[in-house]
Amino acid sequence: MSITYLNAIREAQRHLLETDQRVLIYGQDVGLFGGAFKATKGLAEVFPDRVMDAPISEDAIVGTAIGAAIEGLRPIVEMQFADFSTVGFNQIANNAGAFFWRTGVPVPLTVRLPSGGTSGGGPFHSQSLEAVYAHYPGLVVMTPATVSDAYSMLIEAVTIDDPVIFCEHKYLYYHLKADTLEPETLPAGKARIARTGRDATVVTYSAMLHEVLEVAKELANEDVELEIIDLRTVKPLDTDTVIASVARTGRLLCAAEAWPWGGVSAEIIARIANEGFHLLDAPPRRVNAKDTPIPYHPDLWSIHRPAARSILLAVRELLRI
Amino acid sequence: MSITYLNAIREAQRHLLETDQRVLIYGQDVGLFGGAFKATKGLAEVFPDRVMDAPISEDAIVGTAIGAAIEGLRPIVEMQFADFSTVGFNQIANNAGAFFWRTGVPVPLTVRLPSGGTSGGGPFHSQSLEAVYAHYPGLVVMTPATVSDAYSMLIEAVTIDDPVIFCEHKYLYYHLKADTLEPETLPAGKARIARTGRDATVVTYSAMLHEVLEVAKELANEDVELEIIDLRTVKPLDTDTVIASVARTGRLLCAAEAWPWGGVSAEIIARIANEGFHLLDAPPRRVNAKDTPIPYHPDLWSIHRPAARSILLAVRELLRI
Amino acid sequence: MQTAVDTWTNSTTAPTSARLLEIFRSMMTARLLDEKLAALYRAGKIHGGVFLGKGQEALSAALGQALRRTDVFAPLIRDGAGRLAFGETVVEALRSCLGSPQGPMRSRDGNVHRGRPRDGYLPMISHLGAMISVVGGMLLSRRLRGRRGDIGATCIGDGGVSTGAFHEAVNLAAVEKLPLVIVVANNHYAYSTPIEKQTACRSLVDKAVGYGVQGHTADGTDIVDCCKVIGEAVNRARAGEGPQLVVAELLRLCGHGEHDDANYIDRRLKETTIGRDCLDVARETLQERNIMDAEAIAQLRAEITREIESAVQQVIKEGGPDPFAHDWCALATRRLADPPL
Amino acid sequence: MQTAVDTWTNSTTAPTSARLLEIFRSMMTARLLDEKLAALYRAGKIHGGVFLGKGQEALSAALGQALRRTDVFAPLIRDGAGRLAFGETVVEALRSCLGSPQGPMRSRDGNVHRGRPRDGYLPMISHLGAMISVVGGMLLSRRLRGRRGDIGATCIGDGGVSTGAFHEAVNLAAVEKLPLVIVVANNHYAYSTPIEKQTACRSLVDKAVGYGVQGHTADGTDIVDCCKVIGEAVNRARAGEGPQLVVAELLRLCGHGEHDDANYIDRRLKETTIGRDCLDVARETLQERNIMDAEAIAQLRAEITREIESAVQQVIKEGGPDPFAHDWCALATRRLADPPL
Ligand SMILES: Cc1ncc(C[n+]2csc(CCOP(=O)(O)OP(=O)(O)O)c2C)c(N)n1
Ligand SMILES: Cc1ncc(C[n+]2csc(CCOP(=O)(O)OP(=O)(O)O)c2C)c(N)n1
Ligand SMILES: [Mg+2]
Ligand SMILES: [Mg+2]
Repeated sequence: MSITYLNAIREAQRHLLETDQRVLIYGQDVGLFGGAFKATKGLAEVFPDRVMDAPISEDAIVGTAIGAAIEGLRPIVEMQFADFSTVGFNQIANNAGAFFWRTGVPVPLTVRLPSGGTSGGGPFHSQSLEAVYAHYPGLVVMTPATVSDAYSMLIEAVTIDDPVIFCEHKYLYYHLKADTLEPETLPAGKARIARTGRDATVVTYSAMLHEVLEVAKELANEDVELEIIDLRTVKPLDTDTVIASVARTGRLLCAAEAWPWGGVSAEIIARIANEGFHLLDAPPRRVNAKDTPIPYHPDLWSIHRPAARSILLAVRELLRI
Repeated sequence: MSITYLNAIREAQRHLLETDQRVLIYGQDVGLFGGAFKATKGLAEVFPDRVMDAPISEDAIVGTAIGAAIEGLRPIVEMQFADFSTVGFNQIANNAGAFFWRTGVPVPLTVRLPSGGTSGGGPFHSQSLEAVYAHYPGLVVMTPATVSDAYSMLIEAVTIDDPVIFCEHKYLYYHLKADTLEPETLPAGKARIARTGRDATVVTYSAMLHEVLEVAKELANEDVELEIIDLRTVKPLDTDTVIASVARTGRLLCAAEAWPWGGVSAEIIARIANEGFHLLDAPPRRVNAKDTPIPYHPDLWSIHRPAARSILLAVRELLRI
Repeated sequence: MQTAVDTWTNSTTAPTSARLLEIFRSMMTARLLDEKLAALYRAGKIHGGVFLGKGQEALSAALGQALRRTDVFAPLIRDGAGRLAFGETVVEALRSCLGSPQGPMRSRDGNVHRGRPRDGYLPMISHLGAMISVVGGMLLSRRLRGRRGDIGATCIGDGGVSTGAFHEAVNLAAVEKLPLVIVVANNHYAYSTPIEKQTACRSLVDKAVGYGVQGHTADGTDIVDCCKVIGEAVNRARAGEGPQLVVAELLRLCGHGEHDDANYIDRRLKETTIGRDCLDVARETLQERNIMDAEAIAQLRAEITREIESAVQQVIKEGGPDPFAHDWCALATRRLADPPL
Repeated sequence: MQTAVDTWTNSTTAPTSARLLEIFRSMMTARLLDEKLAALYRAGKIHGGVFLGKGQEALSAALGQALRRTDVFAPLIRDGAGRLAFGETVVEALRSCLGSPQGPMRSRDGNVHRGRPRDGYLPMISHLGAMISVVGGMLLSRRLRGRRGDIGATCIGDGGVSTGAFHEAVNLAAVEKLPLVIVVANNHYAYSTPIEKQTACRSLVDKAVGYGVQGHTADGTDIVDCCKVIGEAVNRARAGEGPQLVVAELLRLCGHGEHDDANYIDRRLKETTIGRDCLDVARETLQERNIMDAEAIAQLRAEITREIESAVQQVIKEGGPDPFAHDWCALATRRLADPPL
């Protein structure tokens, strides 16, 4: 058996619908059509009342899900693309994000954001918005990088009593496969050491994990061993795991697909520079997308985003090799 | 004569309307009423066609201004509160921000965001959103801290061919006064050394500058001299000025009113940790608001935001004094 | 009415004396409480602002009174009267406005941003229109869980109707045929902006047909008309006829907030029927109908004044929050809170 | 039509043969270009997606043709025909879709997100409804600068009407009485979502009265009706009568994108008038009216096919961008660009 990242997301939702009557899926075309990416395919047939098509109204979709969550349901909103969540931004950031703190009533809402770049996606079907949501208080932001995490973390997201922004990567949907769905035992908020190494720590998440793993493989040939941390959740950030790793390696690189200004990389570096300053043997670095909209042409796109090649360069500079 | 920060913003707009036929002010209640904060008071009387009341439609207000800017006007949009710009977020971030890059046609649009906390403002009338806008490519983000900057930078914002997010601080509106309106000679993108010192560099902007100045005064009594940098623009960030200062002081603290995750403080520290690592004699630190919505009660609010008192503590820790 | 919308309804069900009395009491309490809040604001005891409902009490109270305690209610800025009619106590209102830690918002939020979601009473966020879809979601949830018979009600102004949030939420409610009553208080101004700068339609109720919902209009200054029209809308929603859009004409007889003298309001408008003070109209109505005489009204007024005064004393005595003991965690799941930076 | 909206208009101005011919040419070109784009996509030459306008060419081309080159046009996903009628060349369309650096979007954006703002031809962002207010702003700007006589036109689908952006922009245009024509292509589906899940109104044109704008409906499959109704709306907008909302009924005769087989579309709908292929209807009309005979049509088709083939050859030969020489600066003001991190 081979299961894709996308299958994992669908199976997680199936499992949730089966085991928890409070789970509701709401979004454009998620019903019989199964969603733009087929992440809900086959679910409306089995759970016709709890897999609902929505109008093109992101603000009201999120508002509706907030209302349902307040009343005790566990709604999962599918945005058709992460990029369109900007239209529902106010409801997510200001209504969902502040509700528990203001009222003491939890809003167990999960917003699935099909995120990140794919070839030909262009400026408005490629965005990675984890930093925008992480900046606002009251939200948990997840960025699964593996098939197992896509499955386990989505299930966990729905059980969490707070609004969770679930950034699933579109590039991984079909490209990433696993043989089995191993239930993940690490809880939300804990990073995973995806590879151990002694020479430098590379902190990453989502699709970039796989680029970094490639770099590590290549450098292993030169007897350079990277330690790779997959953050899994970007808010909260598991600073402890990163610091412990930097304590071993003395060097830190952050690689993320999002824009640089105020992104996950900046936040990680700010924390490690503060809490782990004396552990660092070299200036901490980051590799991010370029600070422009995401280009349409595949050749521009593959330069705009970080990839094994540009990450390798940065690691070499970090290690002066 | 004594001129407030708010007066300066009004006078800048008057000057712009007088000297540039292309300037248009658009926003809720900005016409004869003069705006919720009176930042446009008296302008509609003189320029009835170019100071226009808008419906409660932030998305369409920004979209309209984008259209006007494409056609060669120089619109200034007043949001009634920065917090409400979340409803116009998509137009600002995705339409205005990407337009020049996509088409080569500039969008000389200024969005004025009455920002920051005031006593009793509460969760939705107190936000500082500079980081959210700075994360997106294609936008310039200004955060004036002085009366002169409020004046000069707003004039400069309107002459810039790109969308400028102008974060003006509501607390400074009435509290900050100057004797004269000295035209500022520093261009956008350049930080100002607001105070020279040898012991530590404190990087800040907007209302926090005045808290930091207070701390510096207090510490001067103990023969501790802080160097204070007022960023003025947070995108672009004037890393050079900060690095040059850290080269002198060896220590860095960032103080900002916004939430911590991915904020200006994180971005500054990430840059200095990278580019000025060997200049640092101690771990760089930051002081930000707490990571919760902004509280309504004045006593909670004054603890939630950074202030002279909490900044002083952080400086002492930074200097181990 | 000017439109030919065939969903137009005008019930003639006469409201009972008991209902009118309840509504009147909430109106009077709201008016006196507003005056007290304004005084507290001017005395510097309330920071930020106070937003008053003067002139809109009949409409607001009629709505609050028409709801059952199991319904959902999301009031807006000028709904002090409706909040009271829906069950809020004067003490609770004051606790929120004064930022008491014993209020439902526990000093964290205040003034009009107050509620108790567990009791179906939603605290607005400031962004106009944002609560409508939240009410819709609560109703959808109840339907899914098989809980029938409850309705939801929410309020908006003539300005709030221009928000995208309003549009999306009303449309969604119509598609799902939710039992939602949307009451538009058309006070002809949004802050200083007159309705001509807000919409080009002849009447806001003309929007009903475009959403496929039923539309109603009411004279917002007349307690009886408000009571009838809202009663009718509430009944229809409860009967499963889908969303009901009620548009009431009135004026705000005060500033946008206590800081605003509202001198932008057209004098001529004030002299029309919609410029009447609904509290005066209600008083006359109650007297005409022999529900209450002048003396009883004066007594009621005195009684409410005492209630408010003692509530103010109590809430001020309760004191403010202890910021150093405050729990600064924005998440229900504490273990997922980022450590303080 | 079912509504009693008194802004209802139905002109009987007969379109001239010349206009029909121009429209027909754009329709045919769009159809053939779409087929070519679909083939290029399937061959892996176009990444991301292609979004086709099959079945919507009459409506779209009628709009593009009715505009002057000085007007503003903001087409949407299915407006290949309107783009051509407004003056876009086949080469330019292909350059955008193939991501050529010589196209107006210079490889940075592509497929339906193309335009030349300086020529009044706006490139959509993906977020539905977002361009309407931008067109409004351009019109406002022209009015302020005393440039009269231009109008703006923009397109949206039955799904896009549910966006807050649509609502705010149409309302604002109505308030400012802008010369804006909004054409709603009601193809009864938004991606897979049928219109009953999108709106509860009986006809989308019923929204006109709620905005205080004039409403029109058209048979989107009939070149003559599209031409007449849109001509009328354009004339009224140009005459200063404010925004015009045109709702055309039709079906999309293809998938949402080339990847989609559209098997969700109700078969029975396909068998009604709106399921007709507007290109067939146009062909018949032209023949009936003796504007073109079958042979001339076949010739035209061959000619267009050759044009497209040679354009494809040219654009493919022009090649893609050089990513290493690319200018990665998102600002017009270069000195304000943050240094690369
Ligand atoms: C989205 C949004 N934009 C702006 C504001 C600022 N604001 C608060 S009340 C108000 C006027 C509201 O007018 P209306 O809806 O007519 O209600 P009224 O005050 O007349 O009761 C405005 C503009 C807001 N709260 N939300
Ligand atoms: C705000 C927003 N939400 C979601 C989408 C994704 N999306 C693209 S096209 C489409 C369906 C559009 O339907 P309709 O408006 O009826 O136009 P049609 O495709 O039928 O021509 C959707 C949901 C989007 N582009 N913008
Ligand atoms: Mg109003
Ligand atoms: Mg459609």
